[in-house]
Amino acid sequence: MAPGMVKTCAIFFFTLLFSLPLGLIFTFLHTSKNRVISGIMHFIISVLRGTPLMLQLIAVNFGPWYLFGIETIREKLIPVVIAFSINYAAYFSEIYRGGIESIPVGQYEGATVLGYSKAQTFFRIILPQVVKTILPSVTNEIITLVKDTSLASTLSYAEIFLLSQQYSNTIQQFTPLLVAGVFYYVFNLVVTVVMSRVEKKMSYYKI
Amino acid sequence: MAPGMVKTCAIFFFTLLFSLPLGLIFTFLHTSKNRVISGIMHFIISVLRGTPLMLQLIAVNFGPWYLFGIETIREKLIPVVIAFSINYAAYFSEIYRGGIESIPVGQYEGATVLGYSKAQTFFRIILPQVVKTILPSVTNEIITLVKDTSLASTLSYAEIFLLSQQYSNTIQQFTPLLVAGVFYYVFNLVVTVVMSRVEKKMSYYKI
Amino acid sequence: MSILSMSNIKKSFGDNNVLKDISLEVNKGEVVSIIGPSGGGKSTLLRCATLLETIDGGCLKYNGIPVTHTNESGKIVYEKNLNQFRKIFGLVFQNFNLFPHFSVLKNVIDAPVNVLKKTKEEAIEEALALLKKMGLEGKENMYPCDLSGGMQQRVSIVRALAMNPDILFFDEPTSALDPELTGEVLKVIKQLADDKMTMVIVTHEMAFAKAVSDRILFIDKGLVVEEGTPAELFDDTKNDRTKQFLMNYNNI
Amino acid sequence: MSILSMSNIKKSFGDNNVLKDISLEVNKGEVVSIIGPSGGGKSTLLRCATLLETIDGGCLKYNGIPVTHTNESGKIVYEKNLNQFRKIFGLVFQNFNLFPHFSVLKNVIDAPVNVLKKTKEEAIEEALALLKKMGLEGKENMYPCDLSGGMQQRVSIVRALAMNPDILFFDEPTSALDPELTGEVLKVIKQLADDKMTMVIVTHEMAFAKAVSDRILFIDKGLVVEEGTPAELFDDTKNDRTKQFLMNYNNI
Amino acid sequence: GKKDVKLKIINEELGAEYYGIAFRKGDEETCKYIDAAVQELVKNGEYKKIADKKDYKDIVGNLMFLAEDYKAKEYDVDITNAEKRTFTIGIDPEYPPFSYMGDDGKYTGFDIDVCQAACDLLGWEMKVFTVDWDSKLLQLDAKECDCIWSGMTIMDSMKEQDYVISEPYYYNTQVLVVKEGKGIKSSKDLKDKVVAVQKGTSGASLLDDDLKSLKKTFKEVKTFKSFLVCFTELESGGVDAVFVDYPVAKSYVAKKNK
Ligand SMILES: Nc1ncnc2c1ncn2[C@@H]1O[C@H](COP(=O)(O)OP(=O)(O)OP(=O)(O)O)[C@@H](O)[C@H]1O
Ligand SMILES: Nc1ncnc2c1ncn2[C@@H]1O[C@H](COP(=O)(O)OP(=O)(O)OP(=O)(O)O)[C@@H](O)[C@H]1O
Ligand SMILES: [Mg+2]
Ligand SMILES: [Mg+2]
Repeated sequence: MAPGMVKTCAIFFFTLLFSLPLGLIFTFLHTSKNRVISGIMHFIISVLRGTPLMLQLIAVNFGPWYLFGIETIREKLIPVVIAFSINYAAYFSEIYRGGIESIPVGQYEGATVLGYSKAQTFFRIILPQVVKTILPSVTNEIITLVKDTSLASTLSYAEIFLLSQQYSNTIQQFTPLLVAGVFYYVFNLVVTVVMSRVEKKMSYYKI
Repeated sequence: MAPGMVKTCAIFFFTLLFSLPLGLIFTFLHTSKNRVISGIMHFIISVLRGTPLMLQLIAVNFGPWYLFGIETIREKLIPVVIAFSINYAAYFSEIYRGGIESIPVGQYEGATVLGYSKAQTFFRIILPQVVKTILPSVTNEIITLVKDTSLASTLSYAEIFLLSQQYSNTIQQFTPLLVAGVFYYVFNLVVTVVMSRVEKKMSYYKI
Repeated sequence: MSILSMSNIKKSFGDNNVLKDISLEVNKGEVVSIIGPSGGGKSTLLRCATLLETIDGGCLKYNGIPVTHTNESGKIVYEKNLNQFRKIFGLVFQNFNLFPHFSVLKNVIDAPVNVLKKTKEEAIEEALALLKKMGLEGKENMYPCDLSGGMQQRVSIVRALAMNPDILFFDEPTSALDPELTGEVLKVIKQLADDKMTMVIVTHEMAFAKAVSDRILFIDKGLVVEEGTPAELFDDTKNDRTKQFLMNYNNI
Repeated sequence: MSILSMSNIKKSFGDNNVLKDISLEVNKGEVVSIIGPSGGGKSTLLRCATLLETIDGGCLKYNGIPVTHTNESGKIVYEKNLNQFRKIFGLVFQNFNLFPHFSVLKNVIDAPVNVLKKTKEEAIEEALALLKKMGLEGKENMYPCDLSGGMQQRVSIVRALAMNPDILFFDEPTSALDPELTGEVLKVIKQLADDKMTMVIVTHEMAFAKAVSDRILFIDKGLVVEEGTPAELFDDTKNDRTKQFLMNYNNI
Repeated sequence: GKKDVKLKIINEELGAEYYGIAFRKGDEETCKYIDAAVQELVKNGEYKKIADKKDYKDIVGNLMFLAEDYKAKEYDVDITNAEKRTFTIGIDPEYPPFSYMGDDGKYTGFDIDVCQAACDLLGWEMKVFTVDWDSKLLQLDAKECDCIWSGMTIMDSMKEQDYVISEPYYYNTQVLVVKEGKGIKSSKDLKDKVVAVQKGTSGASLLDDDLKSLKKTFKEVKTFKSFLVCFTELESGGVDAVFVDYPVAKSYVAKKNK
């Protein structure tokens, strides 16, 4: 089942890699002053958050074919990572938005009075504080992501859940699924430990 | 696909019905002064939160058979609701715990000095305030629950996702899945509206 | 007989000996103020008196009845039924600790009804009278969040009074208030003093302490540094630490 | 020529006319205090002066240069480049608004380096000198959360001073502080006054306002009710509203 | 474009096999009753009536040629005197014409019709239970249903594991479905190509077993949960061929190429 683990990890890392920055772009669009842009983004985010990821996986996989007759991609890691990244970006963008809104207006005012530009204010003063405040929520999402990787089995992407299910049907025993369960649990323990290290690293100051 | 919608709603309502109070029991056990009890509860909660619900569904369904040779139940609503309720109780219990911890110690002290008993303090003073503070988190979980009902398809429980998948085989088109997507989205809109009504109802006071 | 008697009270948090040896007697109708620098142990003393903290040494009595006794091995043991003592005193907190989900009236009557088992009618009648006296007429159905800090504090005083205590403790009742709102709360406490309510008040309002108290304790580093009537303490300060502290207040 | 000149300033929030018609000139080296009841518009006035709020009427000038002008249709138009004016003034907030993720030193030097484009060395040198002067020597590497309120407020004063402003605004710089910590901040402001720093101070500390100001404005309901030297205002109060307000402070 | 895609079946009679009904280990009794009841249906012509239903016949043609074998058998049970019970038939609802979801949303199909008729004879109450095809035998073990009767291929492994298997009632082969115009004429042309199978089907296990050497020539075998996904992958270019039961292939290709 080792190749399954590797493939699960691949979903995990690529999804984080793409969804974290994509989420920030979503946030910018969502909080844009242009009503049309922010309205569309609001709808997209609500659909992404309001429908099962399983469905979104199928939609990303077959959507291009149904809508435009574009051939589907054979390497299923690609549609899997696309669907996951878009879905998770929606969640992250809501976390970012909450984080940004939680920064007291005094921080903006303090920076404005000192003559900081808008970009300087955002990247020097606001964002570093946002990162700290949203860490616990981000950790929660990452843990959910670890578990959600099992949904990639829908597209026959041979991650650990699919492999262990097939294997347990072959040997007519539960053990492979149990192994998969332990794998997810340990993976999440690692995530928790790493993230609490990061949180500790950021705890040199309090807000 | 109407019977599928009814069955999805059944999972939804029964899960809420059982997991909300069960979560409170989990919280009590988890915050118990008895180290053994709280340790065990801590582990159980971390496993429930750390492994995919799909796996837990399979475990609840086949576990009794594998471990004790007990016949599995044919009415799949039962194992589905059991697995969902236990899983969601773990999430709710963490929300409750956070909510209880967020109540300022002054509220306990205020009640103690006035001579309230422990039970009176919890049920008259603390719990009503906890309910208010945790509402947004509970709403989030409920939205996740709506989407998670699709996982019941793992046990061939004919909820809307499975039915629409089966029906798309009959008509050899993916349209039923789209209908399912709209169903989930609308369901979640309803949840959001209802919960924001409830929140508004509780907003007669601020903490 | 004194209502409150604390003798040789000791209290540590870990290695931090917050109260080293403090004794305090309060007689019926007396108003005692406690002043002193931050971290000196004033709040801790009040919390020990109101059974929110357990003492490590000494003896605590209400109306002559011991709340604690020292067992053979020198440990402090509390009485079983502490609620009988909680009926004797009331405490007004620095940040009010009103119950935000209850209306003003419910805040005041909830304990009398549920703890003292008064009838609701009786409790309401008494509550309305007290609220009126404290200038809160017509606010019964408002919620704490809709009141100014000064009003909230007055409600919390009414809440304590509604339990009909023999003695009332205040822990910096005005320090969470806007300066202009401070006056209204102090006026209410003064009124209680005029009514001969027995009170122990921790405060940073020197002028107020001077005006209202029968006796003032200056506490620093867990000890009573100086004690006396307002005149003795303010105008004839003996201790250097006290002098320095009072100067800090006067030179602004 | 006056550093700050505000003439006939008007400002509303919706239907709420917070500033009705306020004029204020501040000359070099002058210390002006603004007192008045809560909600009177003191903070709003300061926020208009520091460009945190836009005015609805009147004219704002720094060093004689207009920041706003009124266009043909009677609307207020602000200059394009507002940052040139932001270099002229500094603002010390009620709750400090230090940047929590920066050390004390970084809080002070970040704007000089990134806004004024000073070299880091120069900025550090000046910062250390200022920190020393304000009694914050050795605290450079601490984070705001590890400092007492009084120290935080002094750091925020240093942060403002490091931008080398011609005029410094304070909005109730001590009202978020514990009473005993108030003194240290007031001492620092006094020291700045002695150094002939031009300052506008909104405060509730009457004794302090009296001691430090060249001129005091009493503002209520968006208007200057009374204005004068401390002696004129405190000892020879003319207006009834002012009298009533000052009484509230004196009778505690 | 999407519309131009035409599919074709390559029938090399790979893995000739029989359909049968699987019962729980040791449950010979039930098997006998069902076999005897089916025999009676064949004899009285009921079976043929069902087999001749247009919906079924159009897809698979002759459903009768193994049915005649039933007539010769002897069963020592009295079907007119069976004990009353409920009989739960386990089906895969995505397997037309044997078992599938009808346009009215009800489960239907040849197997279900025959089962209903048999139960009527026996005086049993029939219930339909949908299994996860991948873990159907587990579910049978765990008594979630009393049989798997859903176009199920009889495999040697089932007999080895002591599942009770009925008389075979249908002869079947696995076929390959490919896109027209891609130059694939036989299984040999699938060298280094990607082939899809449905999870838990006999096609999937054949590739791991008798057809191992053929599988080795493929680039990859992908398993999907449903046939629809397999075929959609084929049409949209995700895979080059689908390895599937003949009736399924026939029904899908017929609809598609219409
Ligand atoms: N629950 C606690 N755990 C540990 N230390 C405590 C606790 N409560 C108080 N202390 C410590 O006890 C000492 C005295 O605190 P206390 O609150 O009694 O002082 P205070 O005189 O009321 O000061 P202030 O004027 O700031 O309210 C302080 O050093 C404080 O840190
Ligand atoms: N951003 C805003 N939006 C709407 N109303 C505001 C805003 N800021 C202030 N106000 C209103 O303007 C009025 C004056 O407020 P301001 O804060 O200037 O008073 P102040 O004199 O500083 O009072 P305080 O002593 O309490 O600080 C108040 O009625 C307040 O509610
Ligand atoms: Mg205290
Ligand atoms: Mg203000």
